[in-house]
Amino acid sequence: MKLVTAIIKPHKLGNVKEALQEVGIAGMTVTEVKGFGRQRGHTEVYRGTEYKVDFVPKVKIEVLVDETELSGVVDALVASARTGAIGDGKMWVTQLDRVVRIRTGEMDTDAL
Amino acid sequence: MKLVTAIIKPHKLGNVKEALQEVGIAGMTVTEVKGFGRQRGHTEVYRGTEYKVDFVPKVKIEVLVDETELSGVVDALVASARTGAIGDGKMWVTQLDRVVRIRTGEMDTDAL
Amino acid sequence: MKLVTAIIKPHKLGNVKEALQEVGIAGMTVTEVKGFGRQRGHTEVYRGTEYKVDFVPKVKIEVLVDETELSGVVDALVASARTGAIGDGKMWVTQLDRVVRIRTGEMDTDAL
Amino acid sequence: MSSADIAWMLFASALVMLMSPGLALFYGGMVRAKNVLSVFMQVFMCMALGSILWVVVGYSIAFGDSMAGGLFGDPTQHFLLRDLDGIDETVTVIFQMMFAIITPALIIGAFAERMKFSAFLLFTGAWSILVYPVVAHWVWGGGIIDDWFGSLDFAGGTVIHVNAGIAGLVTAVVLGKRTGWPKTAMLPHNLSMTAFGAGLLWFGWFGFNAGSAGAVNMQAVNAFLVTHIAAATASLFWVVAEWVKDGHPTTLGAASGAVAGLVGITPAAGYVGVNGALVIGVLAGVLCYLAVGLKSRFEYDDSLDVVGVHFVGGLLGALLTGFLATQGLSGEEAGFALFGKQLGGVVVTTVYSVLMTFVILFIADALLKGIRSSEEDEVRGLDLGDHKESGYVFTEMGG
Amino acid sequence: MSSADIAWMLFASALVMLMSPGLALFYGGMVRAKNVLSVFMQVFMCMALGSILWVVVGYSIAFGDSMAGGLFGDPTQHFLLRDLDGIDETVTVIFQMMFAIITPALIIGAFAERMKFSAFLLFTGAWSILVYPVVAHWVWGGGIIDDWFGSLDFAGGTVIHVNAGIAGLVTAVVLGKRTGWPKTAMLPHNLSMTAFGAGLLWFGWFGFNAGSAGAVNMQAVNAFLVTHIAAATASLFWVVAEWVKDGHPTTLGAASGAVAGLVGITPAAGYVGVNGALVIGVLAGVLCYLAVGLKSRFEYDDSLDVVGVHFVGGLLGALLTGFLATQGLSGEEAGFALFGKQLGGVVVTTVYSVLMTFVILFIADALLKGIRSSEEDEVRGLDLGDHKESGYVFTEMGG
Amino acid sequence: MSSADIAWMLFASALVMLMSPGLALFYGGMVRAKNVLSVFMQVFMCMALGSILWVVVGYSIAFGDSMAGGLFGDPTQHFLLRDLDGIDETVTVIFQMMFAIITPALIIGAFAERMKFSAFLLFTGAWSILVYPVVAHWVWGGGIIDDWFGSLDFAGGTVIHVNAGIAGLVTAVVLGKRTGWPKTAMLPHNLSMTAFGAGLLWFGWFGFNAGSAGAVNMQAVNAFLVTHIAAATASLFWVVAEWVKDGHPTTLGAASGAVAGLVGITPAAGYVGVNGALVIGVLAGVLCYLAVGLKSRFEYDDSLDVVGVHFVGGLLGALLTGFLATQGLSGEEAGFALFGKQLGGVVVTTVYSVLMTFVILFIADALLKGIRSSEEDEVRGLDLGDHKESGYVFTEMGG
Ligand SMILES: Nc1ncnc2c1ncn2[C@@H]1O[C@H](COP(=O)(O)OP(=O)(O)O)[C@@H](O)[C@H]1O
Ligand SMILES: Nc1ncnc2c1ncn2[C@@H]1O[C@H](COP(=O)(O)OP(=O)(O)O)[C@@H](O)[C@H]1O
Ligand SMILES: Nc1ncnc2c1ncn2[C@@H]1O[C@H](COP(=O)(O)OP(=O)(O)O)[C@@H](O)[C@H]1O
Repeated sequence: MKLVTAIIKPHKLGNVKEALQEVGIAGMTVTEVKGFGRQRGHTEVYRGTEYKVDFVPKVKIEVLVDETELSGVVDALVASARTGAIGDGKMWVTQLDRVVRIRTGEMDTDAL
Repeated sequence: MKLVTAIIKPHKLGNVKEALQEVGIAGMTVTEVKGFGRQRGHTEVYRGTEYKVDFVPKVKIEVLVDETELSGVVDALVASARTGAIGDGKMWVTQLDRVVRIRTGEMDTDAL
Repeated sequence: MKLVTAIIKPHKLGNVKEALQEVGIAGMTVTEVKGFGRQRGHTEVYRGTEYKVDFVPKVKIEVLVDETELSGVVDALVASARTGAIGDGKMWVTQLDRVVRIRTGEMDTDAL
Repeated sequence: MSSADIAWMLFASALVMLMSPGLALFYGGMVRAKNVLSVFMQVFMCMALGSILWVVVGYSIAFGDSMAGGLFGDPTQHFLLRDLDGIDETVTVIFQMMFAIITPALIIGAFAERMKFSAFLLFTGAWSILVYPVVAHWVWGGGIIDDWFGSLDFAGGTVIHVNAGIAGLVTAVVLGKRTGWPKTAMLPHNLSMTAFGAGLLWFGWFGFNAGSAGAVNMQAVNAFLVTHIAAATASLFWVVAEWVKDGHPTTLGAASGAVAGLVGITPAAGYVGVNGALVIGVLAGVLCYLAVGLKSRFEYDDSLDVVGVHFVGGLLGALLTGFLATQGLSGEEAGFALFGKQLGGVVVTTVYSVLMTFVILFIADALLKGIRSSEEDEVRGLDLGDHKESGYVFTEMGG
Repeated sequence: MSSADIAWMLFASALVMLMSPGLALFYGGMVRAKNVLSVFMQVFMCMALGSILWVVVGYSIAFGDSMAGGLFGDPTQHFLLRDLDGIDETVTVIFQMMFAIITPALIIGAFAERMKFSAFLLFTGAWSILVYPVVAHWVWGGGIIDDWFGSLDFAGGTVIHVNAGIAGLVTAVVLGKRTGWPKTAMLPHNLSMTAFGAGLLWFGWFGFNAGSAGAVNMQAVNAFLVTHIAAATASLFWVVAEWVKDGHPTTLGAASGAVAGLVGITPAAGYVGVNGALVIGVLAGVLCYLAVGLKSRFEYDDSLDVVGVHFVGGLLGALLTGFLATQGLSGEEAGFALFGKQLGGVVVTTVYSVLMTFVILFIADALLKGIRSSEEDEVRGLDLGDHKESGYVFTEMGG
Repeated sequence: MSSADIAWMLFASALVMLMSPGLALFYGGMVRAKNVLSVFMQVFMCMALGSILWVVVGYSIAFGDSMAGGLFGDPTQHFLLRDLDGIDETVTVIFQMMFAIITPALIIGAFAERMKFSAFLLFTGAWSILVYPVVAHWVWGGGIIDDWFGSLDFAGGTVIHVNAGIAGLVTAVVLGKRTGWPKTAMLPHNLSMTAFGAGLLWFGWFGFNAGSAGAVNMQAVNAFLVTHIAAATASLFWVVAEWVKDGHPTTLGAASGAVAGLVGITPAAGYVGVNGALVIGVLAGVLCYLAVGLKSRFEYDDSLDVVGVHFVGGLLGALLTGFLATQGLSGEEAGFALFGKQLGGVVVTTVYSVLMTFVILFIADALLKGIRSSEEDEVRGLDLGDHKESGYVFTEMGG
């Protein structure tokens, strides 16, 4: 079992959701986060002083997948989240020991 | 060292917290998230048009545990978060390389 | 590739960001979370009844790093997040299978 | 009425109308975020339904010719406001309509976060016909309280606050506690909303109390002054009391204290002077603060403290008027005799309000197969449960 | 004017001024969080720029001596408010200025969330000179609508709501749909803000309608009463209508319904009685609710329903005045003849407003190389895009 | 006073009272979320404590018979408002009480986010006795400023804005900068709250300025008109100035500009006409905008720009009155002679306010072992630190 995590631009969420559904993903979990990276926030002048806003709003997506689905999911995700502009975000994959569906107690592949 | 992550229904948080305390867990970290899965959100009619609200509020729990505590924690968590209705959520376990308590620099089991 | 995750006190975020930049980290992702641990929240008296507020605001930081950078990052992070008072938080390290930069499709070390 | 009087009364009426949105803020900020809209919706429905019922029969019941020995005014006399006596009576209809709206709205705080919307509508509709205008008739329309006791109630300490406050207690008890209360903290979700609401209530209360003089005169000016003083004093003393007892002064205390002072001065505003206002302010601040603590002791879940603030504050004001009224302003001599009259009015109102509130809830329960929200709706909040809306949408991931 | 009249008119003027901040809340709560400040900013600029333009030429165009056969008032006659006729005319200038502010502000709802701020300023400035005061002149200043038809428009059903409502439709169509609409839900981000805004509009509308009597008299008192009744009734009936049709009663419905009722009664407030107000209230509540549904049918993206509420509500009120006006209050006999006069006023206003709004947008588009925000600004929100500000900063990680 | 005058003054008093909640919104929206309640609490305490002190001695000090050669009014003369001269003086007590509340409340903006609540209470209490009513006596009660210079100060440009503004500077300097300022951005957490607050201040200011005529007359009408024009103009010009200088027009600018214009017109409202109002509006908008930038240059942390808006705006208005007053309205000839009188009033007020504010802070510091919040309280916010409350609870995980 793998966990695919991605940090994306907020307005790409709809796109990514559709793309993942197309490759057969039935669920995902989404968190609002702030990102710091090459893409910097806007500068603001507040009351005469300039400030740099370092943190940019991003969305984090977590998707549990079976090994067999992994490469399809990764490709769909990267393709659907890309704008080509700086700040598109990162994606990473983690190996999991176990996955459980809380409602039924089903494990691993059955839990998805 | 293991990290147990669970996505649960928000109103189950109190329950889960108590259950984990009973099996001896001294800490946890909680995040508000939105879940997308078999359980769908309500439909809204807004100004005459129907919308499906796909994302449902969920709570994510992260608990660092020692290998020896793992199965007790998993069982307690799954039992206390279950309602039996669709949307109860997922739980997964990740292997960690290292855990540090920031205040003291203590490592791994001592860090919990 | 490693993922360094830390739960810290919110007002230490500025410090930590600077410390990480100094050791050459170009990005990070930050989430608001609530922590439950040895440090307890304040008690409130609301309308004549006492309540314990268990969850304390914390900030979660996630940093993707190359193996070679790992120890520098861990040290910088722990040092910059420390106040010495209870509730300073935890830090943990996870092994990753893969990292992708969404904008370019670059992988692993190149993706950072 | 002179032109100046009419201008003044329209101004006062507008201010009293604004108290309803003010109350929505005051109460809305105190509930949990998932129920904020249910509170706004209920207050709006008091404005909408309450006004219509007032026009149809409420005004007639309250101010029509007494029937059945002073039990109520002739309900058909001014049906749809026919046969009003010129501009003066039209102004009275308007001013009093705003009172008829806000009184049932006050009760909302007691049953907040757990009553079905349909049950709320039925309850409020019935209460707006069977309770409020009846008691108003008794005190102000020449009905039995006026007849038997001649109680003084300048702007509605008894008619409005005792009446609504005790009805709140009944609804809280009948509906039962919110799931989790009192173990779980059910903290206000937006206290600046609540504090601003209190400020707006304070503003509107000038219309409420000073407008109750019915004209621009010394009584109106006095009422304006003492209203302000009582609010200020009670706000300060509530804060001081909680600082001493709980260890910290709170914004919620300052806001609640102001409202408690306003409630306390309501029956007395035309009759007491500066000193009386200070006494009422100090006592309303301290005693209402203490009264609010009783709900955890006696385990009735009066969600937003309608009993502690409105019933206790109204009672206090009504009874203290017996001792603090100055003859120059009220034409009555303060003392045990006047106190007795005041007590009479309060007791009759309390008994009737308790009884009728029970009866209405009982019937609503039967008609609607339950008046309490399902546990599911309570857990996810009445905003989604009853109205399919969310109070706050800060991100674009949806509800 | 007597002293009481002046006091009353200043009071009414202050209330109408407050409607603009009220509108900012009403609209601001309905947009997405990322655009809330753009709405507040636009309303503030209507207050700022609109007032200055009124002082410079607007008042003269509306109320100066008719020129060109009643097409407009002499624009230089009261340049910078010179040559006013004493205290009475000064009071009129003040009261009418508040109307001149709020009318263009109403249009904001139609093009919300996608117009460039510079384009907004240019549009609003031009519209405040070329459209509003001209139509005001036609109806109230002795211009062509008054001349040709003698239409009744007590407080601006035609001059304000039909006029702004149809201009809203034009702006919505010209600008095009918001990116994603109607597939993506663009839900209100803060409905208690919207509901409170509606409460404040209701409060201010007492000044708007009852102040339009120009004095403290029976017409003012009547206008106050029927304004309240129509608002209450329309609020209730909108909620009932949506409950029946969509399955749940909403806070947004209660708030929108109240505003629809207020719009509907505006042209009629001095002319109809209680029964007329109830009729207008029921129809405004139900029909405006249905009208709002048309935008998804016809696919024009009127973001906050200016057309459904203001155009339809204003139209309804203006036309119904033809049948519901009572002779005692209006001096006119209700019926088809009066209905014809009303229709005339509405048609002329609609045609002119559509035309001029198109022309102004066209010119603005040419001058500014586009009037629509860039897609980037639309996605991240106009608050950051145009104003480099964020509506809400709840954490200290910054924007 | 005629009935109409009394109705008008009560109306004006209610409006001025509402400015305090309006100020709580205006300031509350500008602080960080963790301090929003501390601001509301402080404003409420100005209303509570300030009113009581006014009743006890404040009114006497301000308007009692001059003692010590015009240094203050006899403090015991109207102790607890005894011996008032009928309805007229009672009305004056009420109206002036609202001024006595808001003046110390204005200072809050300068020391926001870092003063201990106990220190705030002590400071505000002392300032409400030793500074405000004394200066009010000097200007309006026949005291030394009136005596020496005969300065014109229609509604309190000097007594209120210069006085509070410069006191703000002293508190900001004495308390020191907020931890992290100016390196860290301390952005407003809720700008629609601030903008709505500005709208409410604008509304209330009609009572403030037009009520200062003390009757319904041409001066009141004029004050109403020029108040509105100055607010509108300053709002627009602040926005234009920042657009030119910083590259973007902001909501905070529009709101601050309106307030700056209102401050600027305050001393002049009864004395200048439309043209004067436009001049004051333009200058207040541009100069206050520039003045606000000075704090980063000179590194005093005036959290919410009390100095830039109130001191500078008040100064500007007071001095410009010297040149812009029209003889018809003020009975004085504009020019350097009048300017001199104005300058005298401003200088004396500034010197006294600076001195006394220092002294009070010094004593408070000694009595309370420090007036500044602990760093821990500052970091987690004064809401939790002083009041054990949180402004916003959107989820049910608790504080
Ligand atoms: N080293 C990192 N660790 C964790 N998250 C990162 C890291 N670098 C970037 N991110 C996340 O990815 C987002 C985009 O990164 P950025 O460097 O701005 O653009 P890009 O990935 O297109 O080069 C950041 O806002 C942040 O959330
Ligand atoms: N594949 C997945 N990856 C990540 N999170 C998931 C996945 N599937 C479900 N979830 C999370 O679990 C929650 C519950 O899932 P759902 O399918 O609705 O119910 P159940 O687990 O009871 O079948 C979702 O709301 C989502 O947060
Ligand atoms: N077992 C755990 N699993 C996950 N997070 C934890 C765990 N224990 C503590 N934390 C997180 O670390 C924070 C600090 O922990 P706490 O026990 O209060 O202090 P300390 O780490 O200084 O002993 C907590 O608020 C929580 O967010």
